[in-house]
Amino acid sequence: MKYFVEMVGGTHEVELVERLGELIVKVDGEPMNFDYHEIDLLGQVVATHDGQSYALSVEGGKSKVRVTLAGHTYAMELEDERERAAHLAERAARGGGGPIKAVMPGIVVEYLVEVGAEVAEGQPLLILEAMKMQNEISAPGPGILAAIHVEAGATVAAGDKLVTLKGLETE
Amino acid sequence: MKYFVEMVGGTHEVELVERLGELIVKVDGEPMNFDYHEIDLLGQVVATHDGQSYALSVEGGKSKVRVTLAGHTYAMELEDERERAAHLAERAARGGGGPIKAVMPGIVVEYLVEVGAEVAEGQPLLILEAMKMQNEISAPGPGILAAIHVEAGATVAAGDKLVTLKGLETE
Amino acid sequence: MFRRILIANRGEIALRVIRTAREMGIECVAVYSDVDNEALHVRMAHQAVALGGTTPAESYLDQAKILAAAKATGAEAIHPGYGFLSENAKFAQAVTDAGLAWIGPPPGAITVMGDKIESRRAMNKAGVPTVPGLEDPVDDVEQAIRDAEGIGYPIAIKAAAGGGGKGIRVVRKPDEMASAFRTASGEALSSFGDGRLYLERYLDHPRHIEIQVMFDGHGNGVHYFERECSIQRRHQKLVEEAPSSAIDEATRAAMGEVALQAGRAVGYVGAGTVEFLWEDGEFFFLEMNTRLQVEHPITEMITGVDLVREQLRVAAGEELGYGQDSLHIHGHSIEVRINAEDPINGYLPSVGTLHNLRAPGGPWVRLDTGMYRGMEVGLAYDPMLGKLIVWGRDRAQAIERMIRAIQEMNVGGVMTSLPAALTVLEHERFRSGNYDTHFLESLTLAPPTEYRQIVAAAAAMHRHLLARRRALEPQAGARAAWLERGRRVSSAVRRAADGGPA
Amino acid sequence: MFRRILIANRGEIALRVIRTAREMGIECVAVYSDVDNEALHVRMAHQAVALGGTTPAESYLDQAKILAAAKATGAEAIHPGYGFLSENAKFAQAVTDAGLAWIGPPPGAITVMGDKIESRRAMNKAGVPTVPGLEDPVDDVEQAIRDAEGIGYPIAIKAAAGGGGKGIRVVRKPDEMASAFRTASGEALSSFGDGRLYLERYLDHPRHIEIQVMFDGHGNGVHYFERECSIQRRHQKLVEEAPSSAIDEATRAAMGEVALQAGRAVGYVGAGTVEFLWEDGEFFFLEMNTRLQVEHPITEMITGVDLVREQLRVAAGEELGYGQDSLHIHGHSIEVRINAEDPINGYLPSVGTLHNLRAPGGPWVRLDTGMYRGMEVGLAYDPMLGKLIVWGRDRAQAIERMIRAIQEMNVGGVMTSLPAALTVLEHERFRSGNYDTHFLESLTLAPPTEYRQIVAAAAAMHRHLLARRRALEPQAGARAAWLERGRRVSSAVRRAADGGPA
Repeated sequence: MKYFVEMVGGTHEVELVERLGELIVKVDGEPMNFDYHEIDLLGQVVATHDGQSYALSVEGGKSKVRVTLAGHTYAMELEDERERAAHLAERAARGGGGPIKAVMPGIVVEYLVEVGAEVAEGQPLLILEAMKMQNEISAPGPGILAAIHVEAGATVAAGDKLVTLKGLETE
Repeated sequence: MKYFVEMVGGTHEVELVERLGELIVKVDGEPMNFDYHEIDLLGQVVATHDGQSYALSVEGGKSKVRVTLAGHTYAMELEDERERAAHLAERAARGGGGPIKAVMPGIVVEYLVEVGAEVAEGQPLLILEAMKMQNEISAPGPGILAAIHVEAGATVAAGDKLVTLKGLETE
Repeated sequence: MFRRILIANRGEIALRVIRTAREMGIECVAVYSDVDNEALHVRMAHQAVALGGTTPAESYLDQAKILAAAKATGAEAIHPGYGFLSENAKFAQAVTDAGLAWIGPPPGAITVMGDKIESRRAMNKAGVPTVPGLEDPVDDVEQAIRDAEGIGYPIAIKAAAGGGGKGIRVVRKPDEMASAFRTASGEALSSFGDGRLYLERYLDHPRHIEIQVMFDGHGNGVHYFERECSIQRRHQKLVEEAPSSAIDEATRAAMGEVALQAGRAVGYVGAGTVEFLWEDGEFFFLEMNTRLQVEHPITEMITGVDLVREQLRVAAGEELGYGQDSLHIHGHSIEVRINAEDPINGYLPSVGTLHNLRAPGGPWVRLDTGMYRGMEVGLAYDPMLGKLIVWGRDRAQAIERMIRAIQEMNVGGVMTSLPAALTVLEHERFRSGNYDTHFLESLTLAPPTEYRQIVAAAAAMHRHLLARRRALEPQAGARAAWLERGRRVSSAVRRAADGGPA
Repeated sequence: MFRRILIANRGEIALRVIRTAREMGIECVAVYSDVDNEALHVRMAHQAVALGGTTPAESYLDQAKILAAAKATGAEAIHPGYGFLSENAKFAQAVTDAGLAWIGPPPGAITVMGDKIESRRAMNKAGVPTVPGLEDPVDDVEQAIRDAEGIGYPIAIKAAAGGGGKGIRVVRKPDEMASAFRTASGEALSSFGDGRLYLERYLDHPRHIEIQVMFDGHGNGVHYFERECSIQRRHQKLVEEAPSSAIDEATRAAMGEVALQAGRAVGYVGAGTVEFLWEDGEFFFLEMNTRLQVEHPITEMITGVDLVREQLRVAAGEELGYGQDSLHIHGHSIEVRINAEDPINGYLPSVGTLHNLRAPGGPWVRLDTGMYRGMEVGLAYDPMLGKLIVWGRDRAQAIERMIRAIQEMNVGGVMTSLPAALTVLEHERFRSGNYDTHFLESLTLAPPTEYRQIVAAAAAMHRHLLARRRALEPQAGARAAWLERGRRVSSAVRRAADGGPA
């Protein structure tokens, strides 16, 4: 099975092949001498690689995994080949735009742009209050504000769609 | 359901009656205002009784339960009414004697008494080495050594029968 | 001494107070909101009173409920912790009026120090140096732009009722004033219910250095030296250390004396912190926090004094019983705050259920936290989950020890600020001791690249083993069904998941 | 300084060394037996080498395997911890012969101090006071009875090769000699492979007070004051404290000087402990432990000195760099050993799988342990699972803090010595400071009776909820089957039970 592991700074390809009951691990095409041993099924793991020992803390499910190693946490998104193909197709279909989701739970204080308006990359679209701080949510790229999904004053959960941006047809 | 809870110093009767979805707790015949709330299903519990709050650590299975409260551990044995009746019958059948079991794992170093010999209460029967200490195992009451179950030099686990003592017919 | 006290707070600070009180043989009454019914402060108190509700306003901020709980349980005093009602003069007064002891300063001192403008006035009068700025709030943007000319840019816009750095905006040029004024005013109104703002000179590379003070009710006061809290972002502190590497013995003594002067000017009793901005050898009064502070443990580690014990003793009417001469700095201490936030992702708040917790241990490592397996981290309360504290013979040893302790630790279920603290501690600039309050915001945060392939392989293995376990379980639907049924039968019966978060 | 060291030990002491080494930037190589493949010392080291085997003889005592591991990993030095090979002069010599540094004293010092009779001779020669007794081993019971007359009863029978109190028997009357001699001889032979015994005067109400010393390789030595370890049973220490409440400043200085004298007499280098018996103002040399000791943390807490760091510095050839004058006692520290044993049941060893672990926290609490969820506690290794250490400004505060810390803690899966320690700490006699080495054995241990009904109710509720959960689970047989199948598929796939031990 091949997985695409995305983290800040880039994506790695990890291939796991079971051969004679042993798992062969390849990362970015190179075989890796890697042993992964779960201690308690609650997230404590000891891994070894090239004779070095690593105490890992591993949390998450199928597609989102967090690994903490020596105090640093790597937040990763995993896709297998089928998922990756599906996601790529979806992104292509959306063009430059798409929904903008709340990355944290909070309250939409106000919108700074109206539906139909053209916005520049980085332009503040709305103010989301979370943890008693007001945060401006900006356009990830240029486009037209196609829809507002949540009323001002409403509470949103992380992952809720806030607005939809329509990409400028630059192609 | 009624449980007999045995611990060092005596036995308590705990009765749990479900009434309208609520559990009524009686201890030693008296109703007890007792709330028991499991935090994580891994043994952390908060209990309240008469307005006092108690952080409990609870471990064990059906018949052996250990509860730690403010640094002290209470090791308890639980029986329901059916189990109690069965155990009482078994004890009665055995008379004053019965098997003597290893309370800790170790090695039987030597026997100090031969089969058939009459022994007094407190008389050393054998030496069991555990944790690099030699421990004399003594007769819990007067009787006749009816059987030796383990050869000298053998390793035993906790709970293994070592010898069987036949009670003196004092009735 | 009190026989029983009520702690009107939650989380690590409630636990902190309970720990010392238990050591002193004082019974503790905890209060809790509905979401905190399993919290550690509830479990470790002798009694716990449900306040009901989930929001702070319905629970930890409800003065009537808290006073009623104190009466019902026979508590003789109330410790407010920090945050919530700790700097609420009206509540302090209500506690006293109810015949209970208030473990904090007199209401009058809270009132004066709680208002930026009033406190500036009082300090100027007492001869305590303050940052150049206005004593009166500004009415609108236009006035702000006019007044700023007289003070000189950069300008800090501050909420009159603010605290802990909340509601502060910096303006470097007149044309930034309008936008900053608007957001600051909005935040001040929504956070404190008071939109008044005032202006002051913004120091460009200041260090935040604060003095811990303690006064008894008999006219005695001491200070326990300084804490350096310059590692902060949006005025939220992340890493604190004591002593500061910026100041010498003479400055330390001078700042300590000024801090005592500040306290005396308002008739202070109890524990308090006088915050200063320090720049190029000069220091200015910033504000006084009229409560125990989050970062008090580093002072405890270098002085050996249990500050909560001193609070309780003073509130019970005891004399301090020692003078400044008996206090000495012993070694060096560092604290790191464990916030539920994602530093790599702009410090966005992070929510989830805590699991896979691993506490660091060994020599001179202290963990003050209310975290437990199964705890829900939401948005209702402060994102600070706890604090990691170390002591070392010198600053270098304390830094290395904290790095080691962070590397041993894990908090599963949420992202935390620990990686950001680790990056600070490993940075040459922090190690040199030459840093200011802008340092943290200037840092680029990213996990080390050398382990990318290892963690990627681990993530893939995790998914692989998870999929295999799931395949081996009984049909998922059936499993979910009996779990669901289990939940309905008894709310006490919770599930500890086999491999996922629990 | 070393770039990489190997730690030839396991459990909390391996972790203790790793922690300091990490703080010093030294890489650590762990070694482990088959049963320890998940142990914390394996996880926290930079490299881990499997020794194979399950018994100590096959693993941590196998000198050839350990030396091979050091060579293979490029380790420059070996730290033996305590126990295992730490006091094995031949191994120390073999390490040095292999061109590696031995983090411990020279083999000659180990040899002399490791033999009760030889060490007595050396100490008498050096003018160090010893307990009245014989310098030569006794051949048989008859000789023992004859010689005892000259020394005076009570008499202690000791194994010549013993240590840590193992193999010691006390005889109060001549007619007890035969039985005691036989069991002591048997134990000595089976434990140390050396059945030689010698006799010495047994002090009736002695206190066990020991001095921590450290010598560098340049002729400098200091002592870090005393530890009081009189709370012991069968010569196994349970509660230790520093400083001792029995001795004054002058005695402290005199004992320290004698301890340094003892070390100098054998050309000591590194960390060591000189144990004394103290009775009514007199003190006698008991033995010298030529290694780091279990209870070293309390000395660290009152002096601020990291003793492992000093060991590593001295072994790397560094000078101590400070003298006796720079060392001071700061406050009071107490340690409690967490042994897997059942104190109420005659301290029988307790075995099981650790779970439901709850660590204490907050101010001045230190936990040194190798415990982790899922760890198997068997009989192959020492029953000590870890140590709880506190510091307080004075003895009374340290006692209250330790009580509080023990009350916060839980170790599930085995019975531990913690309740016994708690009983000691709460006892008037211990609190008065006036106790001796017999105190612990004189104690009657039982949990408080006032909570009997509460824990009985809790036990019944536990069983009730357990039964209900089981009834709701899919048919037990089916569940067991897929779990079994899961185990066969991958050894890495372990089960965390839903409610039982895991």
